[in-house]
Amino acid sequence: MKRKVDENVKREPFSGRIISSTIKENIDEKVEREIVYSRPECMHDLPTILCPGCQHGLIYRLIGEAIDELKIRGHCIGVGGVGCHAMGMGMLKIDAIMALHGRAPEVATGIKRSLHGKPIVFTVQGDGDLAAIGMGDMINAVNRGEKLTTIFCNNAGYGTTGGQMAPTTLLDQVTTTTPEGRQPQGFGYPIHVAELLATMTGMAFSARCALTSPAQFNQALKTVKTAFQKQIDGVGYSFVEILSACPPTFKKTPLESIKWIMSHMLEEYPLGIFKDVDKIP
Amino acid sequence: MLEKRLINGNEALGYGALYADCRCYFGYPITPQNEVVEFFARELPKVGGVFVQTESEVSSINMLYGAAATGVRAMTSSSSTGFSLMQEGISTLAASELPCVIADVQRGGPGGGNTQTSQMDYMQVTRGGGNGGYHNIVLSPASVQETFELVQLAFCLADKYRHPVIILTDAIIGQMQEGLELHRLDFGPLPDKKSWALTTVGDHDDPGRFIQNAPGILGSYRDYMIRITKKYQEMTEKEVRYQAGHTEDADLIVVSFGSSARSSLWAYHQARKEGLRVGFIRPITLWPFPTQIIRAAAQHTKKFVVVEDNLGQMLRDVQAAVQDKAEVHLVGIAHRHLVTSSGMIFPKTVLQEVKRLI
Amino acid sequence: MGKKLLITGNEAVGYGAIYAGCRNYFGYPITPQNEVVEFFARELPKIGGNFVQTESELTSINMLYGAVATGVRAMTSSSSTGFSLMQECIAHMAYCSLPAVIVDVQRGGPGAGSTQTAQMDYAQVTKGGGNGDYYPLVLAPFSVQEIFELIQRAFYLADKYHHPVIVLSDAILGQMMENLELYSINFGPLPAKDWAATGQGERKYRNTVPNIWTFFNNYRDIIVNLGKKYQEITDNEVRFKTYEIEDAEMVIVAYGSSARISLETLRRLRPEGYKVGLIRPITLWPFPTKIIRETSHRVRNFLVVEDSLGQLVEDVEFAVEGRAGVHLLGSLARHLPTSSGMIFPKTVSEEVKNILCHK
Amino acid sequence: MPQIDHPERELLCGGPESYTGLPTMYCPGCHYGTVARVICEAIDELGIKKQAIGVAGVGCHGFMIGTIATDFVFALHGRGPGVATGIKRSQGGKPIVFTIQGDGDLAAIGMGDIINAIGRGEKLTTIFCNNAGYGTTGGQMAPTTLLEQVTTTTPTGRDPQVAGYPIHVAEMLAMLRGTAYSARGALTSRKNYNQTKKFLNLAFQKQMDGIGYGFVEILSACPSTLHMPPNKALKWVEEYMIAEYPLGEFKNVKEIL
Repeated sequence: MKRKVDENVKREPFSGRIISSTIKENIDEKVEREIVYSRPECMHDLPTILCPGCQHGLIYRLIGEAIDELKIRGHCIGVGGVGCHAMGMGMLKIDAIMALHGRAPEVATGIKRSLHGKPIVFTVQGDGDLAAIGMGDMINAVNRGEKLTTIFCNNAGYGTTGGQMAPTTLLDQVTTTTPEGRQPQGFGYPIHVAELLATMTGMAFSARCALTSPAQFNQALKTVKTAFQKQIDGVGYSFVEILSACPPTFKKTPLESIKWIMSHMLEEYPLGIFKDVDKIP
Repeated sequence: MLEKRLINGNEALGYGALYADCRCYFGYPITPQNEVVEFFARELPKVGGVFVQTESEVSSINMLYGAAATGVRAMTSSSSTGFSLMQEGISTLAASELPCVIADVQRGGPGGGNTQTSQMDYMQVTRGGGNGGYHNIVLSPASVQETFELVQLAFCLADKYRHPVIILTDAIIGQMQEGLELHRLDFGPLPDKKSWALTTVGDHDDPGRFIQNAPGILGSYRDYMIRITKKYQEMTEKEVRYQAGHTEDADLIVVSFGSSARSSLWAYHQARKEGLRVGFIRPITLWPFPTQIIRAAAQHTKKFVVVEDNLGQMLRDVQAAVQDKAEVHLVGIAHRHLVTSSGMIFPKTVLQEVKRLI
Repeated sequence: MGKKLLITGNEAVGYGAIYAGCRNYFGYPITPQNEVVEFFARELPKIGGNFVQTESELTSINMLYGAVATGVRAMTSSSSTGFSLMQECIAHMAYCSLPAVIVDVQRGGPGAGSTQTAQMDYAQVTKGGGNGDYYPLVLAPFSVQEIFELIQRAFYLADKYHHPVIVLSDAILGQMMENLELYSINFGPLPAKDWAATGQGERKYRNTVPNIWTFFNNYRDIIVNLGKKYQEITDNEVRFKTYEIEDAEMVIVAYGSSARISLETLRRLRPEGYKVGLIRPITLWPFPTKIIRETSHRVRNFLVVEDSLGQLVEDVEFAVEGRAGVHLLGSLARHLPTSSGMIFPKTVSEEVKNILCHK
Repeated sequence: MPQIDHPERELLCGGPESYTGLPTMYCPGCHYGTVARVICEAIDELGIKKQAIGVAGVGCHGFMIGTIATDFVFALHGRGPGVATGIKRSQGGKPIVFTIQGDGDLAAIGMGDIINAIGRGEKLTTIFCNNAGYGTTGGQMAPTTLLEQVTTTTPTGRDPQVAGYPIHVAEMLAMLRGTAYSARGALTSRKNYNQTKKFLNLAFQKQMDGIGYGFVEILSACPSTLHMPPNKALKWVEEYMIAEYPLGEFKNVKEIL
C-alpha cells in the first residue's frame, strides 16, 4: 500500500482523526487492503446527528460491538429514552421503541414480560431520563426483579434542552439553571446511580465506565458484554453507567471536554464494578 | 350451556379480557377498581398470562405501551385520579397507534376526590385528557353483562383501528353484582399485526422495526396527521353505538350513560307505564358520540333531560347535537340524595324531574 | 413609562410573573420552554426568590401545590407532553380551590410529538385534561407584550377565584422576540388567604388543605359550589377581541399565534375589498360563546384557523348552532410536511377567498 | 359520658398536647394510631407544634391529618416530598415540614420523588409507615411485602421471579449524600416505642439544625392485610418483619460534606 502523507497533517489525540492537512491523501486503489476496523455489523451505514465531540455515537458503537460479539442481534429489542442518547436507537439494526421521558424500564418490562422473557431487552437512558424523572421507575424495575439491561449515559447535564443542571451535575459546575455553579444549598448533590442501585437485591451487575481512552473503551466493551450476559443468563438486572462528554453543556471544545471528564468527573464518579453476582439468593 | 356467574362489574372486566384472549395485565391498586387488579393476579398465572403489579399508574400505562408494541393483547385499568396520571401515556399510545384497552372505573373528583361513585371523567376521556388532540373510542357499559361484552368489543376495535380504546365504567357498575353469562364474541377477521409488531428480528436479515412515540420528529408529520384524520373519520362513521327507545313520538327524551342510565331507564319505563310520552337514548360509545340520532329526534322532540352524576359534561354534547332546536335540562350531581360522597341520583328523582318538565 | 426590552415570549412569562409579585418557580426543562426555566434560575435568586429545578413535571406541579397551599404566589411551566403529566395535580388544585398559575408553551402532539410549534392542547386545557368536574381559566395571549400582561392577570384571577389559571402560549410566541414594555398592573383588592397552611403560629385554629371537615362531610356542596364558581367566572371573565366584524360577511376565529396570522390576512384582504372580520378569544375557558352566537345571526360563514386537527372548531360549532357554515383551516394546511410547517397568511387568504366565492 | 367522682385521681397518662382529641379511624390492632401518638410526643418534646406543617400522603396513614394538631396539606399519591419542598421553600425555610407516607406512597409511586428530594438537598423529615402491604385498598402487595407473604395480588406468596424483592428504604436512602439521618424503628414493645421516639426526635432535630434530610421508617402491623388478629399481627411483625428489616440507625451525621 502506497500512501503519500504530508508532514503537516494535524491529528486529533485519541481518535487520530485528521484535523487539517495541506494536501489530500493519495491511496493506490490497486493494492489489496484488509479491513481491520469497521462499523459493527448490526449498525446501519448512517451518519450520527450528534454534535462534534459528543460521545453518544461511541456508546452506540459500543452497544453494537457487544451485540455483534455476543451474536444476539436477532433477539434484541432496544428501548430509547428521551434525549440525544435516543437518537442512536435508529442506528442499530434491531427492533426498537421510543419510551416517554423516564419510562424506559417500564416499557422494557412490558416488552420482556409480554414475550415471556424471550427477547433481550435493553434501555439506553440519559441522566435526565434515568436519574431525574425516571429514578423511581428504575428502582422499582430492579425491585420487581426484572431481567433487563440499562445503559446509562451520564454527561452531567441536560444536553438536548440546552445545558441545564441534571441530578448528576457536579458541585460548582455552571449550567444554564445554575448560573453561579451548583451549590448544595438549594441544588443538592450529584447522585451516584451505579452505587445506589448496587445496594438493591434485584441487581445482578452494576458498573461504571468511561470512554476517555482506547483502554477505557475496551474495558467498557467488556463491561457491556458482561451486562448483557447477566440478562441472557437470567440472573437479574444489569446496569452500566458510562461517563460521556457533552461539549455544548460543558461549553468546552471536544478535546477539553474529554480532559474535563478525566480531571473532574472521574474524581466524583469512580470507575469500577460495584456489584457482580452470578445468583441472587 | 353457557357458564353463568353472579359476579361484580370489575370481575366482569377481567372475564371479558380473558375471553378476548388478553394475557397481559399491568395495574396498580386504587379504589374502586381493586377487584380488577386482584382478579388478574389470581387468574392470569393459571392461564400462563402475565400479571405485573406496577409501582404507579405512570408505570402501568408505560408497561402497556411496551406490551402493545409487541403485538399482544394487553390492558390496564385505573380510577379517575390514577387515570389522570396516565394521560401522557395514553396520548403516546395514540401517537404510536398501538392497540390496547384501558378501563377507567370512575370515582369522585376532581383530583384525589373520594373513593365513591361519580361520572366526572366524561370530558377527560372523550376530549383527550392528554396533549395533542387525539381521540380514543370510549365504550360505556351500563351492566355487568355489558361490561363483559364491551371489553371483548374493545379489544376488537383496538386491533381493527390500531388505536387505544377506553372502557368507562364507574364505582356502581364496578362494585355491583349481577348475573353474567360467559361467552366468547366473534367479531370477524382483524388486520395482521406482523407488519409492525416488535418481536425481535430473529435470524433474518431484517433491519429492525422502529416504534416511534413522537410522530413529528422523524418522517412526515403531515402524513401522520392525514392518516389519523382519516382514521377518526372512519370511526365516527362506523362505530357509533347507542340504545334508544320511543324517540319517534316522545315529548321528552332522557339521555344518560353508565350507572345513571340505569336510574333513567327505570324512570323511562315507569313514565311510559303512566302514559307519559317519554323517550330514552343511552350512548354506548361516548366518542364517537351519537349526535345524529339526537339531532334527528330534536326535530320533533322539544325537551331533553340529560342525567349524569356530575356538573354537566355530556350535557354539552347533547346541546351541540340539538343545535338550539330543543331545551336541554340537566339532572346532575346536585340531585343526589345525600350531601356526602356516598350520594347517588335515585330513579325516583329522575322520574320526578321528568314529570316536572313534562 | 416602563422600561423597554427586546425579548422572547418565554422571557416575558418570567417578567410577567416577577411584576405580579411571584417569587416562587418550580420547573423542569422541556423544549420549547427552556427559556422560562433558565430565566427564573437567573433572575429569582437576585431578588430573594425561590427557584427549584425539579426532577419531573409531576414534581413541579406538586411543589407548586405545596407552595400555593401556604398562600404565596407561585407558578410552573411546561410544554404539551410534560403538561399531560401534570393533569392529576391540576385537577386536585381545582378541587382544593388553590390559586396557581401554570404556563403551557404548546408543541406538536400527541405524545412526545415534536418540539416545534402547534396548537394541539386546546381540548386538554379547556375541557379539563384531568379527572372530575373542573375547568381551569385559560388565557391565550398572541404577542410578547400580551404574554407579560396576561401573566399578571392570571395571578390576579387565580387569587380572586382561588382556582388554577393556565396561560396557553405556543412555540412561536415563546421563541419569537418583540418589544416589551415593563410595568406592573394593579387589578384592585383581593380576598385574604386565611385558609393557608403556614404553621399554626398564633392562629386559634389549624388549617388543612383541603379542609378536612368539608372533605369528609360535604362532598356534594363542594362540587355544587365549584359549579357556582364556574358560573361566576363564565359571567364575569370572558375576554375576547374583535377586528372589523361589524360589516363582515365572514369571520375568522383564531387564538394565539394563529390569530397573528389571521390578523395579517385581514390586513391583506380588506384593501382588496373582501369583507372579512376576526374574533380572537383571549379567554379560551370561559369561551366567548355569546359574541360568536350573536355574530352567527348575520354572518354566513366562519373560518376557524388553528394549528391542530380541529379542537377550537368544536366550540365555535357549539356557539353557531348550525346557523352558519363553520370551516376549519388546520394543521393539514401547513406549508411543509415536516413538523416545522406553519399555516401562512397566504394560505388563509386563499381559503377565505375560496369560501367567499363559493357561498 | 358518666362522670365518676373520685377526688384522689391523679393524671398519670394523657393524650399528647399536639393530639386533636379525635378518635382514630383505624381498624383494631392497626399500629397507625400508635404511630400518630409517637409523632405527637416527638413534636411535643421538641416544642414545634406551632411551626410544624404536616404533609399526608394517600393511604390510611393520611388519616393522621385528623389526629395530629398541626397545619396539614394532603398530597397526591407519592408526591409528599415534592409538596413539602414547595411549602418549605416558599416559606423561606422557616416551618418544620414533615411528610407521613406509607409503603405504597413512598416506596412504589413516590420512590423517585423522595430520592430526588434528598438529591436536591432538601431539609425535611419523612416518617415512613412500613406495614408490608397496601391496607387502604384491601391488602395488595407493596414493594416492602416479604418474600412468600400472601396478599391479594400475590395469592400464592410473593415470588421473586415475578414480583421481585422487599425493598430496604432506610438503608438505601442512607447511601445518598443529602441524607443527614436515617433509621428504622418498630412499635412492638415499650422499648421499641421509646427508641422510635428517639429516632423521630433526631430526625426532626436534623431539619431544625438545617443539616439535611431526616428519615425514619416505622414497622407497623396491619391485621387486615395480614388476615390475622391484632396480637398475632404484632407477633408477625416481631418475628418476620424485624428479621427482614433490622432496626437501628443507618446514618447520623452532624454535617454533610
